[in-house]
Parts: sequence; structure tokens; C-alpha cells
Amino acid sequence: MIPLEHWLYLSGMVFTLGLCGVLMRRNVILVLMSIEIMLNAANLALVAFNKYLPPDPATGATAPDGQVFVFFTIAVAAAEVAVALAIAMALFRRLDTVNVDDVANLRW
Amino acid sequence: MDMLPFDVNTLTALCWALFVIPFACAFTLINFGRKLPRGGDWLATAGIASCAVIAITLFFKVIVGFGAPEWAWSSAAYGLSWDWISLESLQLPVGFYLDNLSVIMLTMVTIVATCIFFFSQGYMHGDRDYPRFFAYLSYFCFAMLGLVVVDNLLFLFIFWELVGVGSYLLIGFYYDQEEPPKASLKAFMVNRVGDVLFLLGIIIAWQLVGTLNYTEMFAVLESGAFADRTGWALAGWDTQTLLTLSGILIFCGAISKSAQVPLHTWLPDAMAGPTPVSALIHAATMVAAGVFMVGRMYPYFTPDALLFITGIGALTALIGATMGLVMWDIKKVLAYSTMSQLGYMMLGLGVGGYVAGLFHLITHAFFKACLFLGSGSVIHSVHSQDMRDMGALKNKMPWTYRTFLVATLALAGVPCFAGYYSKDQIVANALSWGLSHGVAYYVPFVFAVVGAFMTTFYMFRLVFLTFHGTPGDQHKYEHAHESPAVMVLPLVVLAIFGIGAGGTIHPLAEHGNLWFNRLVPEPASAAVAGLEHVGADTSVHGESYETYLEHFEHNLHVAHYPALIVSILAIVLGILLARRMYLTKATDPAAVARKFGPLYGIVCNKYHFDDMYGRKGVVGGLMFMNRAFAWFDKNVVDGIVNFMGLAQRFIAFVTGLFDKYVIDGLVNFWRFFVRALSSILRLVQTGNVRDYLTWTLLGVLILAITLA
Amino acid sequence: MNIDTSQLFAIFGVESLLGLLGLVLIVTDLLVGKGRLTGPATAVRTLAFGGLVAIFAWSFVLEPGAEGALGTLDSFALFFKRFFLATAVATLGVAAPYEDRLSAGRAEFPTLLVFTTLGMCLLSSANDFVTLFVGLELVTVVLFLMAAYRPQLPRSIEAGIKFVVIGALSAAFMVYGIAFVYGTTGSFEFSQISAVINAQESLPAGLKFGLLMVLVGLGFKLGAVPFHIWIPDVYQGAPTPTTAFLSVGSKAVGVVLLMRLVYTVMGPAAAQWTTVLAGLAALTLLMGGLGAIPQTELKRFLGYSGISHAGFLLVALATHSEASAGAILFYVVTYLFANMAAFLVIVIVSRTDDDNHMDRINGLANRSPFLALVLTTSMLSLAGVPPFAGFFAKFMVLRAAVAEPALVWLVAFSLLMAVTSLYYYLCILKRIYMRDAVDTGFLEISGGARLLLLLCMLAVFAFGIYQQPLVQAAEAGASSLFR
Amino acid sequence: MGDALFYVFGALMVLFTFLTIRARNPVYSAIFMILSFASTAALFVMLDAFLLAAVEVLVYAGAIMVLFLFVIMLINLRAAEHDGLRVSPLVVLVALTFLLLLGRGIADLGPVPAGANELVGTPQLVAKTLFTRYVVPFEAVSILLLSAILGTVVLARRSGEA
Repeated sequence: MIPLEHWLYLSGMVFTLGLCGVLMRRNVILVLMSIEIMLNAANLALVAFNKYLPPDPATGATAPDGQVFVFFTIAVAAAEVAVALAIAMALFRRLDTVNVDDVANLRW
Repeated sequence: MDMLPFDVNTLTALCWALFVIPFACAFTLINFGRKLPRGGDWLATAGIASCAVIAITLFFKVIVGFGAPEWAWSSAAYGLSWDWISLESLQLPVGFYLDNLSVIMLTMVTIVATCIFFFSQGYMHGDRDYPRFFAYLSYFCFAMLGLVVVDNLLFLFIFWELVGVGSYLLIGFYYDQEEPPKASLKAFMVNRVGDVLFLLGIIIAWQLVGTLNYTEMFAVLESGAFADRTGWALAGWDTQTLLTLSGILIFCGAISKSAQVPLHTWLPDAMAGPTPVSALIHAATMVAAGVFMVGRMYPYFTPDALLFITGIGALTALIGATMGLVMWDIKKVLAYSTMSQLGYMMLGLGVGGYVAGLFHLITHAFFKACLFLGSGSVIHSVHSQDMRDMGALKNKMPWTYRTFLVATLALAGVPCFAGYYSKDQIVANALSWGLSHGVAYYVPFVFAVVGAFMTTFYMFRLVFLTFHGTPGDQHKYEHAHESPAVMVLPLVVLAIFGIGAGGTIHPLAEHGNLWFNRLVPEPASAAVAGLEHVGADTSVHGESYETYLEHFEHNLHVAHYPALIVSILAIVLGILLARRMYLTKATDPAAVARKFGPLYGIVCNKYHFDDMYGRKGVVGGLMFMNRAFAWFDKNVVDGIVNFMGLAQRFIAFVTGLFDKYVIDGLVNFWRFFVRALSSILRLVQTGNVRDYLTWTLLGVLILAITLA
Repeated sequence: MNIDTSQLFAIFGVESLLGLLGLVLIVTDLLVGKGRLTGPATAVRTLAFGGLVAIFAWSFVLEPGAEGALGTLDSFALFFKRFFLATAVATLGVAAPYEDRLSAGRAEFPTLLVFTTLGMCLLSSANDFVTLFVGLELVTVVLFLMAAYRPQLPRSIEAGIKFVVIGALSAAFMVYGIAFVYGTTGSFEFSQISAVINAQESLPAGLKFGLLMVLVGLGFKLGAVPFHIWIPDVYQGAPTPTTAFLSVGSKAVGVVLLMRLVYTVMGPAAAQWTTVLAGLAALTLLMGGLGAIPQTELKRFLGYSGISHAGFLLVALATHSEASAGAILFYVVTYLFANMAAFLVIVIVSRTDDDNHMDRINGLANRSPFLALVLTTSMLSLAGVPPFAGFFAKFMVLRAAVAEPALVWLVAFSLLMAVTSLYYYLCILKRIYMRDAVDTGFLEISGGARLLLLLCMLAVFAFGIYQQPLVQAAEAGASSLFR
Repeated sequence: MGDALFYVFGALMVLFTFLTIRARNPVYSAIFMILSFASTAALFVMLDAFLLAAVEVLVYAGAIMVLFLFVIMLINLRAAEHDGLRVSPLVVLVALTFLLLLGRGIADLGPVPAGANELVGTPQLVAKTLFTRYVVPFEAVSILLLSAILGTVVLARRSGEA
């Protein structure tokens, strides 16, 4: 069996890659995609953790809490992406750009 | 405690009336002032006059009808206090507290205020914001009287702040001129510096003593039953240190409010307000509130804290006096004089002269208000504040001159005038402090005597330049005229107090027999400077408490006549020198100034205090930092980024060797590096969301490393 | 596991009613006057206002104490539910004079507001990380929309896009953190996590990492350093009612969750973090204080002011005592009134051209003495000048902090920053009273706005002079956290 | 066999993720991302989370990514605006430090996690938990989706339209 740590290292690598994507891409759509990647990595960690938790002594089985949480993450991510993309579209329509570096008029 | 001059409910009602009446007047005037006949000045004046009647009634009841110096009345002791907050974790009842000191203070404040209200009717006549002026003035009286009658430190602080707001409003009264708004802002800010320290002191005191009610606080100090402060004890703080620390912090409030060095810079600027305001707030009452507070909290101060108070007071007395020497603006001279006199009071309190310091507070209020109103009368008449424009005015304004002269003599401390009795006591106390403690402790005495000499000198300089000699400005002289009766009468009243407030005109009266000394009992700790809470077995300078007390009494007795002789010498010297330089012109002042060259310069520049805080100092530093960062961001950063962009293109064009990614990386690196520098300083607000994220994450990581 | 429906409604009564109200609003919008702008908007606004006020009033009938596996309704939760409802009502008040500027979305604005309020109320009852996460996202996602609510306006979109990127990223961190907390403690429930944490001598690094990541997510909400960066930009760009709601509601969400986590979940273990929290508090105060000085835009200025208030809240959080928890609750309420009044004044003075430059308030004292008085009160309260409520709030925070000798330096520092902050609040007052007006047009104040302003001003006065009832409620709320 | 599959799909997931964030053309990014999510779904299967594996493919790879692709097509960026990674040392530093801290966290998970358990994420099991213990957040998500719809409609409207 694969040790829990390996799952976590995998999810950590993917999470960090997503983080790099957020910090290194200028296209707002790519930034949003990278955030989805991070969420996905977190989901993997949740499911892995759930698999490796000891069973509840009362029932003798492990509750699928982590998996349920992933369910919520996916649903929330869908809503978040919809809203974020709507705002990105508005940005494109109004300022003709999707580049986050171009959106820096509010400062200091 | 059992016998009272009044029944409890009457006293409580009177206390309420004292500050509710002015507040109601202020409220009415601010809302309906313009609709009332004469702008409602009669209402405000009647309000404060009725307060004066109440205060005087109390005063006579206390002296004539009762006369016991131990008299003190706390409404809480009779179950008359209100639970402002009452929870398990937080108890804060509030009530009234009256004793001889507060009754005398009330009488002084209301009498002076009434005179000034009358004077203002003449002085402010025709001003477009006439009702607003009286509204603010009434508001100020509300806060000031509230400050005197409350029975706990937190409420004193709240009224203290309200008084500050009143001062802010009144200094900035002429808001359409350039100077007053700046001065009012400065006054408020400088005061807040002291006030937050005061607040910190209050919080620590609360933690330590467990209550903020005066009576209860002193009871705790006496019994030594301090509140639980295990946490503090663990951290290595002992009670004595905490008492000293919180005492000094509480005194910091007085430093700013009473214009003590180094937070005095606001007071001269505050003269930008109307002259009656300067008389009421910045001479007689508000600035004296600091002294009053120190008097109220007197048993709380440990010997070390009192030493601190002495030092600050002595410095202020001297520095204020020196600055008074060189000013040409009549009000500025008086402002520095006020500052110096407040220093005297603090000095007096610090060296154990509890009675002396507070007595001076009362007498000074009368004659300094008279001086300010007199200067107001002069300014009203010649429309200038520069003494070089004045001169020979005694012919044109005889009554102003007479009252002014009386007040000047009182301020100088010439025997038989009110200031003599109080100031002489301070000097005597300072001398006996030196006698009791050793050579180094003579410094306050020396400062006090030198200050007395300077005070006399600059006051007579002022009198000679303004009222004697030849007119400085012929045109202004010709148009000068005596002020109307409504302005002159208050001057006369105050001048009478300038003679009478001492209670006697016998120049050799024993200090113990003066009315104030009889009425205001020294707290038991005063003689040894607040040692009560340390216990009777504590030794002071190697002597037992009892012996020390005896020595102190003895020294005070010994000091009386030497101090008197020295200060009279100083006064005579001051008058003669002023006469020689400014009346007979036997010595050229300019030559003297030249002789003292650099020193004169320093004094003229107000010891550079303002520079230290202002544009060149703290505030300026902040503003400069901000501007510098903005400039750096806009010019240097963008410039460098642009330059690097150019360089990048140039290099790529000329050599064609560098991979675009390398350069890109370099530029990015450089941009990030420079931005890092400037952004951290300029609050990281580049507007670029990716930068935001990077910096935030960097912060998170630093946080994580700190925690791990 | 069976769920007890009646108990569920006992705990989540407010949320259920809010959900219902939101649905009713959507239906009303659809039914009333199709194709016209003002008809549905007025109907929706009136309904939303009435509904929120009714629910707010009803919340005072509720008794704290109901507790179940799904959530908790202790005094603390109830206190914050009322707080969020009041915030929503006030925000509607701020939005009313702003409505014509919301153009196409004016009818939906109250509905969205009701839904975020639902999320906030849900959060105050949360006792597991699942509810926490979902509630937080409900709040955040709707706030994204409300920030970008005027897509014709470049600054509104800019605010929206920045908010989205930062908010979504913080959500990702939060989920990751929750995963680690879950993995190292075996549960999402606060009580069980707390049991695991306090059973261990020292926390495993994985759990620490998880908790830290969760705190990162909450730090963004609170606006504490180093998570404060988005605040000025988003505050400036978002429509003013959104900013008002963000400044009070979103900050309070951070507060409510941080308090639950620090006081209940971490419990005594949080004591090790005192120094770090104190350091963050000091930095936050510094950033807020220095950042506000050069500002010339009202909302941006209030953003920085909000950062320094977050600093004060952190001072209380670092103290970790029941008294300090009570102080926090008191603090947020005073902040609510002062801030809402300020934003409503901004909406009114910038009515003509939607410009929020500080010039707008120059000479306000002559144009409208009432507005000037309200703004003065609110600024002085924010600055912490007695006798306004803000003073007492700061006083309570500092009094609690002084009991902790290790924090005396922080108390001194926060007082220092309070003086600094006074400088810029006074600059605002100077503009109100001592400058000539740039814009001399007539300022129209509707009856409702006047009422709201009056209410806020009176509250700021009243809680400055007579705090007893509020302090009592705050202490009750705080003590239920420590049980 | 099972272990080997983990490493295969794990490597694929990392690879596709990397390709996603570095592709210059957003369309490629989206396609790589779908592949990355598909690998995740396979990994979910290995963790016995069958329902989630299906949901991952349906919702993430299906719905969300289609949304992304749709927007990318709609915006139709000019090729010149395509750009790749903007590597900066600071970001690399941040990422590496983060990874380091994460590694420390993973190395010390405390006493709670044990060996793999018997948990199988069937639809029945997940649904039962979802609709009992987590019914409140479930309802909250429905509100969230509703408000997202409401809000996006407002944003998409041109001004003046009702």
C-alpha cells in the first residue's frame, strides 16, 4: 500500500504548481485555472486523508466526511468560477484586456 | 463626614446644575443662537453667572458656615452614585466629589468665566459668528466644571478630553484665517500625545488599585490592599515601580494640558484664538486643570514620580520665562509667562508644597486672566499685537493701564499683592526641599528665583513698552481709545481679585495663617512627597519617616525668610533692569541681545522645539517619508523600469546574443527587487494584484517560519 | 444519523427566514412590472428592508442555548446574527440613495445582500469546518459580485477582479489548510478538533501548517497584515454600499471565525501564538496608520482606517481573555455605527458626479450642518475620542490587554498609533469646517437617510455615554465562547 | 500493480498540471487541465472514492472546463497576447519555501492518521452523510449557486436593460 505521505507529497507538488501558475501568469483566465488546480490538489489531500483515518470506535467504520467535503469544494468551485469568469468577461468588454498586470489603476 | 453644610440631595442637585446649566446654554445657542436677541449672549452670561452664584454659595457655606478643613463630600458615600457600568467583570460607578479644594476651584473658574463672558460681549461685538462664540464658551465651561466635580479618574479624563475639544474649537474660531486652524490642530494633536499616556497611566492604575474613585483609590493606597495582579508580579514588576510608572504616565497628561516642557509648543500658537479665549482657557482654567489633576491625585504620586514632576516644573518655569524675554507679540509674552507660572505650580507640588502649588493656581488665574483681558483691551483699541506698535497708551486707556499694572505687580510677586503670597510659598518650599535633601536639590530653588527675576523683567518690559514711553505707531496711537464699560468692569473686578485673592495685605503674614492654607489641608503624605502608601516605617534618605517629617517642617520654617528676601531682591532687580532698558533707555536692548548672540537666537527660536516636532521633526518626518516613497515609486521605480526596458531592447538589438527569457528574467528580477524595496516602504500598494499575492505569501511564509 | 428538524430550525431559524426572504424577493422581482426599472426595484427594496427589520426584531425573541451536532446558537452566535442583520439593514439604507447608480442591477442588489447576510449568520453558528467553508464561500462569492456590480465602471471591475483573484486564492489555501487539520485530527468538528489539540503536548507540524493556512483565509477577511493589501483597492473601486458592507460585514466575519477558532478550537494552545498575534497587530496598526495619511480618496481612506481598526481587534485577540473577547464584540458594534454613517454621508455628497475625492466634503459644515455633524461624530468615534463609543471600545480593548504584562509594549504602541490616526481624522474635520466648498450644489437628503444617519449618530453618542446594555450583551456573548 | 498505477497517474497529474500552467495558448492550457483532472479522477478511484471520481470528471473536467473553454473562445485572444510563465526569482523563492514548509508538515502528521481503512465512497454512503450530517451546508450551497446565477446575470446585462 502507498503511504499517506506519498499522496500528500503529490498533492503538495500539484498545489505548489498551481500557486506558481497564479503568481507567474498574467492572463486572468489562466490565473483562475491555476486556482482550480490548487483546489483540486486540496481535494486530493482530503480524499487521501479520509482514506487513512482510523475508524470511529462507536460504529467501526470511517465516516466519509472528507469525501463529502470534496463534494462541497467542487460545487463551490463551480459557482466561484462562474462568477469569476463573468467578471473577467466584463473586464474584457470594458477594458479590452484579460491581463491582470494591465489592471492597476487603483493603487497607492 | 457626618456633618454637612447642606443636605445631600441639595449638594447633588447643585453639582448637577453646575455643569448642566452651561451645557443647556451651549446647546440652545448652537441651535437657536441666531434667532435670539443679541445672539443669546445674555443667556450664556446668565448661565455662567448662575453657576458662579452656586459656587460662591458653596464657598461661603464651606468657609463661614462650616470651616472644617477636613471637609470632603463624596456622593458615593451617601449612596448617591450612578452605575455607569455594572457587570461582574466591570464596575464603574460615577458620582460627585467635593472638598474645599474643588469648591475653591469652582469659585475661581466661575468668577473668572463670568468676567470673561462680560468682557467678550464687548470684545467680540459685531463678529459674524457671535452666537457660536458664546456657545463654544458655554460648552467649555460645562466640560471644565464637570472635570472639577466628578469623583473618579476616568470621568476626569473624559471631561479632560471634552475640555480639549472646546479648546480646539475656540482656538480655531477664526477658521477663515490662515493661522488659527493650524494652531488648533496642533493644540489638539500635542494634547493627544499627553492624553494617551495619561490614559495608559489610568489603565495601569486601574489594574493596580482596582478602582478609579479618588476616595477608594487613596483608601487602597493607605491600606496597601492592591488589586490582584499576579500576572504583573510574575513579570517582575513590583508595586512601587508600577505606582511610579503609572504616576508619571498620569502626569504626562498634565504635561501636555498644562503646557509643560516638552509638550508646551501648542500654547503660544493657541494665542491665535480670540483673546477672551486665551484668558479663560489658556491662562486661567484649562491649562490649570493639569495642576488641579496633579493636586487631586497627589497621594498617588511616589517620591520618584514627584521628583519627575519637580524636574519638569523647574525646567518649564525657567524655559518659559526666558522665552517671554524676547517676544514682541503681547499675547505671546503672556503665553510664555503662563507656561512659566504653570511650571512654578508643578515645581511647588513636586517639592512637597501641595498647598503652595494649588494656591498659586488660584491667585494666578485671577491676575493672568486680568492681564490677558487687558491685552485684549489694548489689541481691541490699536488693532495690533506687536508691542512695537504701542507705547504711551496709559494716557489713552487709563483704566486698562491701572488694572494691568496691578495684575503685573501681582504676577511679579510684589509684596501685598496676591501672587506674592502664593509664589513666595513655592520658593520657600523649593528652598526647604534643598535644605532637606542636599546640594543637588537646590536646583529648583535656583531656577525659581532666576525665573522670578525674569518674570519681573519681561512683565515690566511689557508694561513700559505698551503703556509708557513714546507711541510706536503714531497713527494707531491717535485712534486708540479706552474700551467700553462692559470690558473695563471685568478688568477692575479681576484686578481687585489680583490684590484680594491673597486674603491679606500684610507682607509678613505667616503662611499657615493664609486663608488658603487654612482651608486646604495638606494630604498626610505631602510633606514627604507621597510616601503614605509606603508605610510609616519606610525611611527617607536614611532617616525615619517621623524624623524626616520633623526636619521638613523645621526646614520649611527656616526657609521662609531667606526665600522671601531672595525673591524680593530678584523682583527689585528685574524692575530696575527693565526700567533701565525700556523706560530710561540707558542700556540698549539690542546691544544686550548681541552680547548674548547665539543664546538669544536659540531663545528667539523657542529652543527649536517646534522644529523638532514640526516640519523638520516628527510630523514632518512622517510626511516626508510618505512623499519620498511616493516620489520614489513614481520616478525612481518607473524610471528604472523604463531604463531597464530600454537597456533590454538595446542589448537585444546590438548583440542579439541574449535569450529573451534571460533578459526578461533580469528585468523582472530587477523590477521585483526595486519594487520590493519601494513597495515595502510604500505599503506594497502597487496596484498589481500578482504583486499583492506575492507579498502576502511572503508574509505568510515569514509568519509560518516564526510559528514553526 | 438522524436529524431533528425542530432542533434544526431552532438553531437556524434566522437563516431559514433569510433564505425564504431571498426567494420571495426573486419572485417579486419577476412578478412586479416586467421591463420597468423602478417598479420592481422599489418593491424589492421595500420588501427586503421590511423583511430584514422583521427578522432582526424577531432575533431578539430567540433565546440562546440551542445546540446540536449541526450548529450552535450560543449567545455569541446570536450576538453576531443580530449584528449582521443590523449591518444588512444599514447597508440597504446606504444603498437607497445610491440606487439609481446601480442601474440594471438595482432590483437584484437587495436579494444578493440578503443571501450574503444568510451566509454570515450561518457562519456565526458554525461548529464544523464544512459549514465554515461553505458559509464563507457563500459570503465571499456574493461579495465578488457586489464589488463588480457596476461593470460599466472600470474601477468597479478592477475591484472585482482583484477581489476575485485574492479571494479565490485564499479559499484554496483555506481548503488545503482544512484538509490538513482534518487529516491530523480526524474530524471537521470544532469540539473534537479542540479535544485533539489540547490532548497533545506540542502540536504536530502538519496540524500547525493546517491551522496556519486556515488563519490565512480568515486573515484576508479581517484585513490584517499581511493580508491587508487588497483592502484599499477593493474599497475604493467597489460601489459604495458594497464597500460599506465589506468594511463592516466582511471584517466581522473574520472576527467571528477567528474568535471561534482561537478561543474555542485552539483554546489554551493559542497562548503560544500570542507573541506572533501581537506582532501582527502592531504591524497592522502601523500599515493602517501610515497608509491613511497621504490618501485623498474617501473610500480608500476608510479602507486604511479599517486596517488600523483590524489592528485594534488583533490586539484584543492576542490578549486571549474573556474581557478582551467582550471588548472585541463591543468594538465591532461601535465600528458598525460610525462606519455606516460615514459611508452614507459619502454616498450623499458624491451624488452628483460619483466622485469620492476628499474635496467633496470641503466646507460641508456650511452646505449641510447636519451631515457635517454626523461625519464629525463618526470620525471622532473612529479616532477614539471620548465621549464617543469608539473611545470606550478602544479603552476596553486596552484595559483587557494591560492585564497581560507581556503586551504592555503593544498597548503603548497602539496608543501611539491612535494619536497618529487622530491626525488624519482631524484632517477630515479640517476639510469639513475650515475649507471652502468645491461643490456648492444642494445636498438632497431623503427622510430615510436622515433617519439612519440620526440613528447611527445617536448610537455612537449613546454607547459612548451609557454602555451598560451593550457591554452586558458583549460580555454574555464572550463568556459563551469560553464555556 | 496498484502501487505502480499511483506513481503513473501521479506523474501524469504533475506533468499535465505543469503543462497547463506553462502553455502559451490558453486553449492548450484548458486541454491539459482536463487531462490533469482525469488523472485526479483515476487517483480518486485508487482511494476507493468512486462517486467523487465520477463527479470530478463530470463537473470539473466536464462542466467547469467547458465554461473555461467557452470564455476563452468568446474572448478570442490575439495570438500576440499569448504569453507563458513570467518566472521571477521572488516567486520561485516563495514557491520553494512553501514547498519546504509543506514538506515539514507532511513529515510530521501526529498520531491520528493510521493505515488505510475500509472506507469505500459509494453514492449511498456519501449521500447519506451529505443529507444528514451536512444538510445545512448542502442547503447553503444551493443558495450560493442561486446567488451566483442571479449575480452573473446582472453582470452580463448591458446597462439600461432591465
